[in-house]
Amino acid sequence: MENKEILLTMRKISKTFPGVKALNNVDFTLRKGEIHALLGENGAGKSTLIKVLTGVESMDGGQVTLEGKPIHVKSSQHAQTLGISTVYQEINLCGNLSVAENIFIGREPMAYGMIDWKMINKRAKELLNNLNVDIDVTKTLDSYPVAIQQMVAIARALDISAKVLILDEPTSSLDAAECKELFTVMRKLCNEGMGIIFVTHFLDQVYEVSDRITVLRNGELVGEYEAKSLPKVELIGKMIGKDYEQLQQIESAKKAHMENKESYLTCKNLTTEGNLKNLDLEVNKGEVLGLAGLLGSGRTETVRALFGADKILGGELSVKNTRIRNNKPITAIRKGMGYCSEDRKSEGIVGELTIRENIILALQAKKGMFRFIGKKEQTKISQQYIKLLDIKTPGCEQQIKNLSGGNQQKVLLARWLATNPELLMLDEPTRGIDVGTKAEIQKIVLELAEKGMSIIFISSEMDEMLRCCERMVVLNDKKKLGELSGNEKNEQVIMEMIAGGKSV
Amino acid sequence: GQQAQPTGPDQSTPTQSTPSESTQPKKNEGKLVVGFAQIGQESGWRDAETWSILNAAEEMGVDLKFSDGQQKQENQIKAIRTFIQQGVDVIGVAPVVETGWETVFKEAKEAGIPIVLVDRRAAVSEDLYATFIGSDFILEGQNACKEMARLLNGKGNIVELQGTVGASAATDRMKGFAEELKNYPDMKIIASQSGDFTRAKGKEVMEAFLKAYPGEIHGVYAHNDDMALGAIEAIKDAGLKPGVDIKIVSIDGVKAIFEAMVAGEANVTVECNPLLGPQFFQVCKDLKEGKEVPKWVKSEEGIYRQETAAEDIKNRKY
Amino acid sequence: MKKLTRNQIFWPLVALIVLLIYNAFFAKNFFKISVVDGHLYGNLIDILKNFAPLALLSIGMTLVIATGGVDISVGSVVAISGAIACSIIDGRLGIFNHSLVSALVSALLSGLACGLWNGFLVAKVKIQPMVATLILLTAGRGIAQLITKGKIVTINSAPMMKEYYFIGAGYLLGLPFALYIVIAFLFLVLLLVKRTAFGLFLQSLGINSKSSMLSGINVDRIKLVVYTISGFLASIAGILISSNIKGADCNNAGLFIELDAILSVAIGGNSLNGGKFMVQASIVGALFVQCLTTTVYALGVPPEAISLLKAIVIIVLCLFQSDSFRQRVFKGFKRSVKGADAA
Amino acid sequence: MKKGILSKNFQLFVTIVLFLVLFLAGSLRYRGFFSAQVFLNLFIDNAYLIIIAVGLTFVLISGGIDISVASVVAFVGMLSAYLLQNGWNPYVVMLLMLLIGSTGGFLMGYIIHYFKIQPFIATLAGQFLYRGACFIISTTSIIIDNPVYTTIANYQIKLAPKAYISISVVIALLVVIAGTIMARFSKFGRAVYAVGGNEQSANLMGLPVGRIKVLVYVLSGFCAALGGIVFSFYTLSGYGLQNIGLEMDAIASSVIGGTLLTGGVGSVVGSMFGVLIQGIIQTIIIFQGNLSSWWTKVAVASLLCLFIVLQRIISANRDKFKRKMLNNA
Ligand SMILES: Nc1ncnc2c1ncn2[C@@H]1O[C@H](COP(=O)(O)OP(=O)(O)OP(=O)(O)O)[C@@H](O)[C@H]1O
Ligand SMILES: Nc1ncnc2c1ncn2[C@@H]1O[C@H](COP(=O)(O)OP(=O)(O)OP(=O)(O)O)[C@@H](O)[C@H]1O
Ligand SMILES: [Mg+2]
Ligand SMILES: [Mg+2]
Repeated sequence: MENKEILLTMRKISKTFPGVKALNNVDFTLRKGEIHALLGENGAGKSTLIKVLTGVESMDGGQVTLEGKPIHVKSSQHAQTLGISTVYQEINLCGNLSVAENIFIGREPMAYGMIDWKMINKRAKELLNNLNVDIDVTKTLDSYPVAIQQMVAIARALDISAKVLILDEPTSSLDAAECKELFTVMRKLCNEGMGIIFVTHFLDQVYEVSDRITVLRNGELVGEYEAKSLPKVELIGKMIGKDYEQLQQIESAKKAHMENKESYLTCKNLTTEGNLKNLDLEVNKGEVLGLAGLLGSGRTETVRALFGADKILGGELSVKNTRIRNNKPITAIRKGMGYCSEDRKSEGIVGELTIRENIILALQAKKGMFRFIGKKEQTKISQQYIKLLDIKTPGCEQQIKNLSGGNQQKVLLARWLATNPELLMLDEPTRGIDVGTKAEIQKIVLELAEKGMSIIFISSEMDEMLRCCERMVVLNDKKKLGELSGNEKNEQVIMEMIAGGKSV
Repeated sequence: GQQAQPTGPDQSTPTQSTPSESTQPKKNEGKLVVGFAQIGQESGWRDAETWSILNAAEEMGVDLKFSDGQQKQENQIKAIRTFIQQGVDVIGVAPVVETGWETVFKEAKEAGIPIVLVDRRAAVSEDLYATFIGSDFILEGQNACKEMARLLNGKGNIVELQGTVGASAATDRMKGFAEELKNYPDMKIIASQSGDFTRAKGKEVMEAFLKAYPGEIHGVYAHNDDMALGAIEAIKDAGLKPGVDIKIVSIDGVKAIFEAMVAGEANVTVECNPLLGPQFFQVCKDLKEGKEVPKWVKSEEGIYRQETAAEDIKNRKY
Repeated sequence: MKKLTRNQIFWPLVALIVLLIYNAFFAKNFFKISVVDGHLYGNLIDILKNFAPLALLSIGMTLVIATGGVDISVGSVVAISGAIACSIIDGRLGIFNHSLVSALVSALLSGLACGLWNGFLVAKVKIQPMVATLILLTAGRGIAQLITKGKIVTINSAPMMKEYYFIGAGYLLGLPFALYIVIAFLFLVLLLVKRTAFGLFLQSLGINSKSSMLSGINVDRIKLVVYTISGFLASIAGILISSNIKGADCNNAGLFIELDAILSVAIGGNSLNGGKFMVQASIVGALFVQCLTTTVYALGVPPEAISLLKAIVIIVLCLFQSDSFRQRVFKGFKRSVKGADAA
Repeated sequence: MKKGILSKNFQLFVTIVLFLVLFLAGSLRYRGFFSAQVFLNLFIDNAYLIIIAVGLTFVLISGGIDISVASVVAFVGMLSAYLLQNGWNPYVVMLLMLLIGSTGGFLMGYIIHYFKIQPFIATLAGQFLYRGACFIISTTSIIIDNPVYTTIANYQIKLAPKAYISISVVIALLVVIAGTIMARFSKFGRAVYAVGGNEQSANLMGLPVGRIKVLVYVLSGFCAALGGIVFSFYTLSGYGLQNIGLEMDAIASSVIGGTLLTGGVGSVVGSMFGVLIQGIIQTIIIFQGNLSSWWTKVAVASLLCLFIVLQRIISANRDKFKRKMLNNA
């Protein structure tokens, strides 16, 4: 493995944003035919390194060579012509175009001087089929959920015949099966001699596919390692800079409560705009309820309906035994609910507003326009959550769009925690969050439940679900298959349940 | 020399092309059908003209198809095309601009419908329209200048409030005044600015003039009464007496300026008669009956002064 | 220093000051202020008086634009409100004859109604703002003419004329009364924006309306309110304009003033795509626009060259406000200085 | 497959149906309305507007706006009239006009993209600039009597004994066809949609965003100039006050035809129908024949409002509508 040819080097790369030293003399080396994991905590500088490499951000200092020749990448377009193909962390596609077009735009096959649509649609379908995604590629991209969009972005990057492929957290909203497909393709491309940079917070995946690991911390290089020779615990240590024990604590925290079963929310026979069919659901006070299911099974739609973001077409919904009609987000919030959406870019952050404003937004809406929270109070609240969730930022007056992906996610969590809800619905709350913080968040979730808050938890990571949830509702094809609680819930059972449900 | 157009050879076809429409009105011989393409409703003067036409149509029992062009030539052209489709007997137009009527007038001619120009001229060859009814903007400007000279005894500084830049009324009224001004070597225009024919702008511009030329202005020449009315307010705000300290001459003759003259705040208005309705329909009738009509039917105009304003205002209809 | 130049209001103020300095040199008597009839009198005072309607409109326009919309109907609302007020003062409407109070109240109500209508189309029917307000832009002038039967209403001889004239052209403590109205509304709107969460919600929904809705902001209602405010302020502008000329000119009152209002907002450094905004900066923008107009008159620029001049001023001004332009130019400048040094 | 086409172009479908409804309503109400020539006059009288709207549609799809087009038309008319009067070759004049329009568009696009000047403001400046330039040439209108121009202007292409179109209509239709092909089947066209959908993403996907944004304004300037030439066929003159407010007509047409002003959505054919709808509203009002100035305004606005609201309601209930269609089928 050592004698693999060097494909790309980055030497002494530095980048400073106002108030933040995002990269400080970072070195990085990529070889031909390897999968190289780039790891680090949220805000460590991974995405910045990638953006510098692909010319999205200019670097303050350093050198890049590709196949031995020094290069100065001016724009992402330039990067593409140099043979660097990238999937950025936030999905960067055009929602108004069709799926097929998103894959091929800029490199459309032509026939008789005109775009060959038949060809595009056919090939797009094939490409997605390779990743085991079977959808109508002529529909617009924004009619699909984040996970599909992510697959489309990957399909696009894979099809660009490149020397270097960069994947910045491509798996953050994919589930196990899809990851598997992706990894197969990645390995195949490696064997053809491509070099792949792979960013993720799922350490299991790191060990599953990558040959080498580079770890960043606080914008500085920690080191480059052979994946085989670096045990997981040690890796985590290198990433967070201290020893790692939180995971154990969670297990113990969870055992504590189980008994009191006062119902907080019930819905019967719910049918929604989002195609949910006849759903019965009960959420008790102080419990963590998990929604399990595959992509498109209707988990997101369930919580959206409870929160009033989707119209309810039939059935009834009651909170604390009072029926709710004409549910709207603000009604739900006033009733004590909170909903942290899975799509943080388009349904979460308000980019140009500051962290402070983003955090207090829902709380302010809950209080109403005229009970204005003074600026001092706002700062206090946001400081508190920046500390609690360890949000990495020079200050709370920073625009949220300048934060790293994981830190944005934390701000959104803070937004809902600040409203102090009775029922908190978390749709993929740990998406793009590093291991350390993930454990921290899980802990917070359990502590809140302890204090009597009900929580609906959705995550593509079965592990996390099993660790946090007392009870699980399994969904498939927009229908409820059943419920599991206590010891009966484990991954095996759930998968079987879904498989069984499908055949029925 | 525009006879040899491609449409020339098949001149007869378009005439035949609307047989049902154009013969139908002719069946009920008695009723005259007239299409009138008005410019719009940009001023009190125009309103009076519209009113006069609508009124006269009713009195004379004419079937009038009226279209308001909203100040746009395109709209007027569309209206004329539509009138042709509807097969009216005569089409009247108050052209918003002089040029650009060649094509559509030709179409009307081919359809055998005579065109009557009202109050503004169009730059087309004489065979394309039957007659022009109206006045002469240049003459108005000249008259205004003569009046100003009378008021200032041929000596003094004048500021000019122009109409909308590019509007033919503004251009010609400016031209007429300037031409006549040559005869009075001691009078000169010290400042000239567009007030867009509106009171608000007239006032704003006059305010600025009063500050730029304190005590130097002896007369105001406004291209329409509305701007003069605005200027009067500005002069009052400056602590001066309009009509006395600064003489005011304007054009149009709307009622409000008569009121100002009665109050002694304005001096002269040169009238441009908008009440063309009766004259217009008389011409239309004559045309339908195949009578000869002169190429220019002049409208009656007058000059009204402060001294007689109190009497004149009683007869004002608009 | 850097902090200062980053402040949104910095560049508009610089532009205004540059224009005034220019006038100090080239426009005769521009800064001369005297006392006439017990009030201050001079070009600067005129600017403060004449900018009032535009300032009010630009306040409303700023809020509307912050939500990512635009209101191009304000000019027509100006015409409607002026038509109603003057018709009542003149006593030709048949109701509330000659009553100043009912004239003002009816005019303001008409503005509210127009604003509500726009807001309804945008927020409830979900028509795109520019087209939704285009409907009232077209219809509004028609409605105004309908009220006055197409005539220009002149209230020179109406009983309450003096009082009505005072609103738009009178003086209080030596300064134009209209200026006080602008200050009052600026204060009120700032209060609303800074002392309630309205400003926050407005920006939030202008930047990302989906997120805002999911955070519990009643997006539709805020849009409705914003268009209503804009309509209301337009009706006040209508009163000021008609009062200043003692009459209602439905065809010309506020014609194309929406462009000036949008221009003021942009000169104030606000993004026309919505989001962050600063009402004070728009006011400075409006002041600049009016100052430019008065300058043009004072300098005696030939009328046919005014558009050209305006275009050039706008381009130069916007270029200097643009960060990337300054960077490029100054970089080039620095480079050339360096080159000169080397040589 | 057919269903797919219907659902993708649903808004366009609704627009066309509503257009036909308007035409039918006019035909039932007014004598002489239902004739081929009335229909063809819609094209003859609006050819220039169709051309302008096509160019503008690209700008709007890219997420920008161009409010200078009306002034370009006036300026082109003015300058060509002036040059023709001075004995210039008409074809040279036409080429020059197209060049000027495109260059103006290029300059506006350049400062919009590279100096981050807001499109509305940059093109507002352009509007003032062109308009001002008209009056520098002349404050009065100038007649065009060049034989080439008059020949083109008066030439009638007979479709049937009772129906003809002008050369301008042919030009307009060619522009619509070219525009449609460009929007649907060219890399540039698709990139415009991408930029309008999400500029940042388009950039990250490696599209030359800057070039596209500039080109869009060049295209709009070109179309406006071409529209200006066609308009000078229409009026055979140049006049500085011509077409004030035309940009709003063009924008409204485009929006009626389904363009989103926020960018990313729209079609050239839709914009053409948008123009025709405004044209037919105008025709109905002229046929009505007794509307005063103010009722004209109110009527135009009401018809427009009615139309847009209907279109909105039908499109918003599109799912219900589709379900019904499916049930019926
Ligand atoms: N445009 C910007 N302006 C200011 N600061 C920025 C900007 N972009 C990134 N940063 C800062 O740079 C640091 C590194 O961010 P980066 O996005 O590279 O982190 P990351 O390692 O990708 O984290 P994550 O795992 O959360 O995606 C963060 O502290 C972030 O706040
Ligand atoms: N694999 C898929 N193939 C086709 N359509 C899908 C697929 N996955 C999701 N969708 C579409 O996405 C829409 C939203 O699904 P939803 O977000 O409710 O799923 P979910 O259970 O929350 O899953 P996840 O959040 O993991 O995507 C569904 O209406 C469905 O049409
Ligand atoms: Mg990142
Ligand atoms: Mg989901």
